[in-house]
Amino acid sequence: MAMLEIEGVNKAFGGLQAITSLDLRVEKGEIVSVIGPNGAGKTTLFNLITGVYRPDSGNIQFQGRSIVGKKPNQIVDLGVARTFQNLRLFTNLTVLDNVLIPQHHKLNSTWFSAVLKTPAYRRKEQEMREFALEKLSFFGPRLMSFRLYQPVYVLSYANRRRTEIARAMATGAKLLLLDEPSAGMNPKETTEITQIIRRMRDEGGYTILLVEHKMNLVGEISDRVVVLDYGEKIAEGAYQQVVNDPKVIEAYLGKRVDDDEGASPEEPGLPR
Amino acid sequence: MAADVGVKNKDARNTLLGFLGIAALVLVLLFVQSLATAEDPLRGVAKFNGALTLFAIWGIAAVSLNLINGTLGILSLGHHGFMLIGGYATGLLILSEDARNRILVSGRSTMTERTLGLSVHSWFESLGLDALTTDDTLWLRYLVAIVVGGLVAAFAGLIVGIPSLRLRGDYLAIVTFGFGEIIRLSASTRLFAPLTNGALGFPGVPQRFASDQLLWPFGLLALTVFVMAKLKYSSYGRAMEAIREDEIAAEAMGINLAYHKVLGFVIAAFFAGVAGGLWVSWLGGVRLDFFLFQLTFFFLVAISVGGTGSITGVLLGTALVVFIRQYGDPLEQSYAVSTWAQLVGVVFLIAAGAVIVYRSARRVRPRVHPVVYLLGTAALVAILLGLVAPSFDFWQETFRGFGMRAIFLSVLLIVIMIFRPSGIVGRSEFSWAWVFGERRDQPTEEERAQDAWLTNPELQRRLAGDEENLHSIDGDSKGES
Amino acid sequence: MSGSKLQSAATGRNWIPWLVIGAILLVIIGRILYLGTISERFNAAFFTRAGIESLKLGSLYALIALGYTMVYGIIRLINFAHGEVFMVGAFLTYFLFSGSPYSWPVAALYGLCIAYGFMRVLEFWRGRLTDPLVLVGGAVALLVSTLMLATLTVNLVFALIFSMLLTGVVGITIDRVAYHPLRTAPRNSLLITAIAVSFLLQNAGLLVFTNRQTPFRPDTPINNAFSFTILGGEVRTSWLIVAIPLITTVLVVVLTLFVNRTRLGKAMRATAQDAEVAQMMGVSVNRVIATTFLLGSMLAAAGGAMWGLNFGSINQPAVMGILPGIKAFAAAVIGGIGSLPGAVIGAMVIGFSENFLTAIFPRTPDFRGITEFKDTFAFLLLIFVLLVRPSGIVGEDLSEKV
Amino acid sequence: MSRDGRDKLLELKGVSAHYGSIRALHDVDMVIYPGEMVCLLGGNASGKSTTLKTILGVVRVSEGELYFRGKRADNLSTAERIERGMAVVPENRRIFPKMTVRENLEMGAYLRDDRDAIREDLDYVFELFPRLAERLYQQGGTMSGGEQQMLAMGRALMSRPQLILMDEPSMGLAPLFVERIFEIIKQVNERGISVFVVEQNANVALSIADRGYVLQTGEVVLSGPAQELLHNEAMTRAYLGEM
Repeated sequence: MAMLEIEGVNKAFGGLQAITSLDLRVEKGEIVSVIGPNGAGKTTLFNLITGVYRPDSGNIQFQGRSIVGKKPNQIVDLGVARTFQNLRLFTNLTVLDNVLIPQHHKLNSTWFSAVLKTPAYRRKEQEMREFALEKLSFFGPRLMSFRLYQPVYVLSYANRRRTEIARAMATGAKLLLLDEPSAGMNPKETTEITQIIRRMRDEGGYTILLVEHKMNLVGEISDRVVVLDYGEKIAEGAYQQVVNDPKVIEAYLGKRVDDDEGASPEEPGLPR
Repeated sequence: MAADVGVKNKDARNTLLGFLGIAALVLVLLFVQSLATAEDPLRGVAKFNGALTLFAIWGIAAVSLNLINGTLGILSLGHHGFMLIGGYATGLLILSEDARNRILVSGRSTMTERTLGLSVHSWFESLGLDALTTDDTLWLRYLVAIVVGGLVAAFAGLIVGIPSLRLRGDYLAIVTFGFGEIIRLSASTRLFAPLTNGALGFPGVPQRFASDQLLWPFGLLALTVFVMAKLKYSSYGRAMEAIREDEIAAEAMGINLAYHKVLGFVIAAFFAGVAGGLWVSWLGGVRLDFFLFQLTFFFLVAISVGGTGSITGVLLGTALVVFIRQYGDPLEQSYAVSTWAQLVGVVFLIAAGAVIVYRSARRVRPRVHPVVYLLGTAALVAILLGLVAPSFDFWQETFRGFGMRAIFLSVLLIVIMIFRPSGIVGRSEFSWAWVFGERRDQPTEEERAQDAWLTNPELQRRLAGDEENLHSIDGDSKGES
Repeated sequence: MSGSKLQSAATGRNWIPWLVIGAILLVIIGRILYLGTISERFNAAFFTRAGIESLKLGSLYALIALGYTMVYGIIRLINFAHGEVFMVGAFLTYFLFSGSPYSWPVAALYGLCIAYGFMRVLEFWRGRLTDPLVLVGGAVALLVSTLMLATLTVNLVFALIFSMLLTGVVGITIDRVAYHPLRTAPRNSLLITAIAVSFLLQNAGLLVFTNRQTPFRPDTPINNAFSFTILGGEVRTSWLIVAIPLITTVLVVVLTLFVNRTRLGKAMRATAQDAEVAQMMGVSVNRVIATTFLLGSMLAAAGGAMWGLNFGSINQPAVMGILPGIKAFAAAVIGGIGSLPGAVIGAMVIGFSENFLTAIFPRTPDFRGITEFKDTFAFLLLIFVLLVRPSGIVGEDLSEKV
Repeated sequence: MSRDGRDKLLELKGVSAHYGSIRALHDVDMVIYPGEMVCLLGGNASGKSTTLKTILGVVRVSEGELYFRGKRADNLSTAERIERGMAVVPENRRIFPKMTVRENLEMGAYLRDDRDAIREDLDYVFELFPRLAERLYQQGGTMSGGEQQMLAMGRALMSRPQLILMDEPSMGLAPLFVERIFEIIKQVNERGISVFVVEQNANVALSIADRGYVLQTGEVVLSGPAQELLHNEAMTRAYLGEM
């Protein structure tokens, strides 16, 4: 049973076909990257999986159960969590609060016992806190200690990205959808986040579906790469194989119009 | 371990300081009260007590509205409707049997309405509250009345909260406003007259619980603040704040939007109903024009001026609003036109001065905007003309400042919205730790060193390694061209 | 992107609203037929009269609703204070034709305020407040307005025109002072400010116009009786029944022409559709917004004056604007906010539901009628429309947004 | 290829721009000479659109200087820049969907008063895009993507600009149509109007442009004559975000 199984999903906005009969399987413990030029439908794909949009046709299964038509919060309950491309943190709340909030759906106390602070609630709150710290500790000491109590708006861009990933982990999800986890990070931070994503899989046991533009990150950690263009899957496979696919290069660079080059375009000669 | 003890000690200290602070506040208030008594034995003390009671009652309403507006981030404008429902319910339940009969089975109503009235009446009777009429037992009846009032209002809150699942922002604000007005307009119709006695309402709600003693209002205020504060700092409060910050992200983090929004409405409406019960008791009766939209406006001012989302801020804002309502009446009396002109002039001059100071502090150029010149000159002219007032007859005419208090509050709200949208206190609560400068969001020396190491640019460059790559490409292209 | 998308969006809606509307229409038709059988009183003349009275009321709401819809179209703000602008228009008209109760100094104080507002308006077209033309304009405005407030009595038509202009200035001033600094603020802040402005104007009205119900009966033939017969029944009304819808039609046509034909009107439409690109074409968005407030407030003033004519009096300033304002807002939403024809259609819906329904469900010995509830109809309709079809009757897709 | 002797039409000197606290452009130097066609390339989110918005004055220059026709322009409003001869074809076309083709074109000439000259320009636009003349009274929103692109270009031409800024004219269009659009861009350029194209479709853009700049994370990493860039290996790498 695959972790995530997408079969023949279509989605159109008005006349614009955003996703065209897409098939995608993600096995447990895999890191799969989705790449493609702007407007290829990557973020739409995430929105479809997390229930923000409902597919026009096709089926999306998570651990063998269809999640089509479920609300985003129900899908989180089942175990799928995401980050957002343009950071949707709770900006005026502290880092700790941001990582506590995703655990709220697992709370089984009523609001009344939360107000009265019953022992059961206190215990739960303590557990939530420990869980939050555990997830934040994936990023080393950066977000621990005093940063826990800082509101998100004072954090650096990279720290916000980290908080958002920790927040997604704190939902208790098994499948994480990371939308450009390294956007706005410098090379060093990118290297670090690459290692962290791998550790999330190895130590945390997460399955990861990833949208990314930085190719070296994709190349380093992906088990499989899926290339989208105009909502269609144009290639799938190992990184090296996909990146040297002429179709992929064309999708990124555009069609060659001057034919002096001959039929075979120059090999970009990608390292690694 | 040591740190734990430290935290416990600090907690104990803060609790102690909290009690001391409240005690000091009570002492100050008692002192002011004695001053008020000395100055004008009857009016002074009554007015002062009135201000305190009003603060407590409006405080309950404003703090509860703050749950929707501040914590949940939904602009709700129907709070006066919830207060109305709570007020009418409490009023009906506390009314003596005779007084109730006069309303419920009014001779002018039709057969169907009488039937409705009678059935409601028998329902009231079955509550057995009529037995509690002596001075010793009336408090119990009042308590039941207030709780029932709150519950009925909470039910209304449930109904009003449901549209919040589909609507957002300003549309939702209008719908809550619409609900508030529907409640108010319906209460005046003949259909509900058997319950409400039309727009006239009914007198005879005992005043002793709100007007004559401070225990009830302040007790209930303390309860409200307790519940709201505990709620705010619980997991539920965090979830609601998450909805305020970003609804889409909150839902993507597994929060059930519908449940939490409606929950917020229900809890807030309950306390609004309680405030309504106290309000009719303070006024000694129930009437439709006790529940105008301006009530909600006052709470809105209290919340926005004090600090949206901050309970202490809202209480501060309420104190300000109540102060202006109770002690702002000099603004509404008759003065000579010259006095008004001078008053306006002085306000303009102060404003102009403040603008100049602000602009020079911020180094905004030009420091004096032409508008300021114009207004300042006009103000000076007005003041000078006012000084020579006796020479002109028309300067002596009197002019009454109707509505000046409300004008003052609205201008204050506009100014706050423009210059400090989060209110005077802002989002955060008052806390002793903050007073003592113990800020957990500031690093200790050790942490600062660690942080510096982590963000060390030297280190970063060494780790990144392939930094030169970028330059070489740049260099290459330059070489080619 | 294509035409088919627009059509499918318009027709592919759910059927519940249509069912409800159909049911309501059926009830109304059934009721009319039923009434015809029970009493002589309910003849064609009765229904004609109810119909044209509703039309009249609807055109009053339309004038106010246009202001809401234009402002919402441009800056996405529910201008809560618009009902109060309407009140100001009514009172200004009244004082212009009936003679002012003000003495010179009070008139001068008000004149100062008006002149300042006028200068802020001129500032838009001249760029600087200290521009000589603006200063001269301010001085002239001060003189004229003081003179007018203290002495002048003019005939109704001029009173209407003057008050429309003055109210327009009030509208622009509100925008400049209260809304302009908040252009980039969160929408809730803007809405709270609008509520504060509304409250400010209510109480300023109290201060300026005195707190009482004011008779509004100018000496014009427009109030004279007018009657005609239809299917043997005589309908007796006044000439207002002709005048009010007529004036409304003229104003709406002029507004539509302005918006569709003039350069500034086109800039308004462009700004409503895509403010950023309009700016990239060289449109001064602030000027467009000011124009919007000017036009909306002028129409509201006309509505206020005619409101007074229609009811023979105007309510206390603190309450006059609230109900008509909020009903007109409901009308704008019902029609499809942002759309000019939508506002007119929505206003007619409100006018008919308020007047026609209460007329055909009159008080009878066993039934109290629904007159008492007529003020809640607008709210109920508003809530219904918002929940079922937030884009309104005309809808986003088909309407021409302004 | 040297143009040093000529006046510069547009010059960016060390320009930086910020969105809030996030820096979107970093120390960008760029020059456009009269009559030239320059393209700005770069991968996703590299700051291309921001550059364009900064030139147009929608985003403020936070550091550095911007010169247009020899005069300092970074303090001018958008309207003033347009009056001096800039025009824009925005990303995703963004025509006014509820206005007719004619009205859309008239909006392009919003700041102009000279009726006769406007009519001439209208004729020129119809000559370039006969399709628009056929659909003069159709609503903009009901046209196909390609037609909208034509309309957006026609709208920009209506202000009789010296410099047209284009943001991704090829986005969302069929390949055949992309070629058509670029042919027309070349025609426009041949009339002496400078064109500044922001593009993802590097090969098409470079094949007709005179010079190109490559942007990555807000910085210019490559620049040079178009033909050289077209064959530069480093560009391909930069483009795929391989850094």
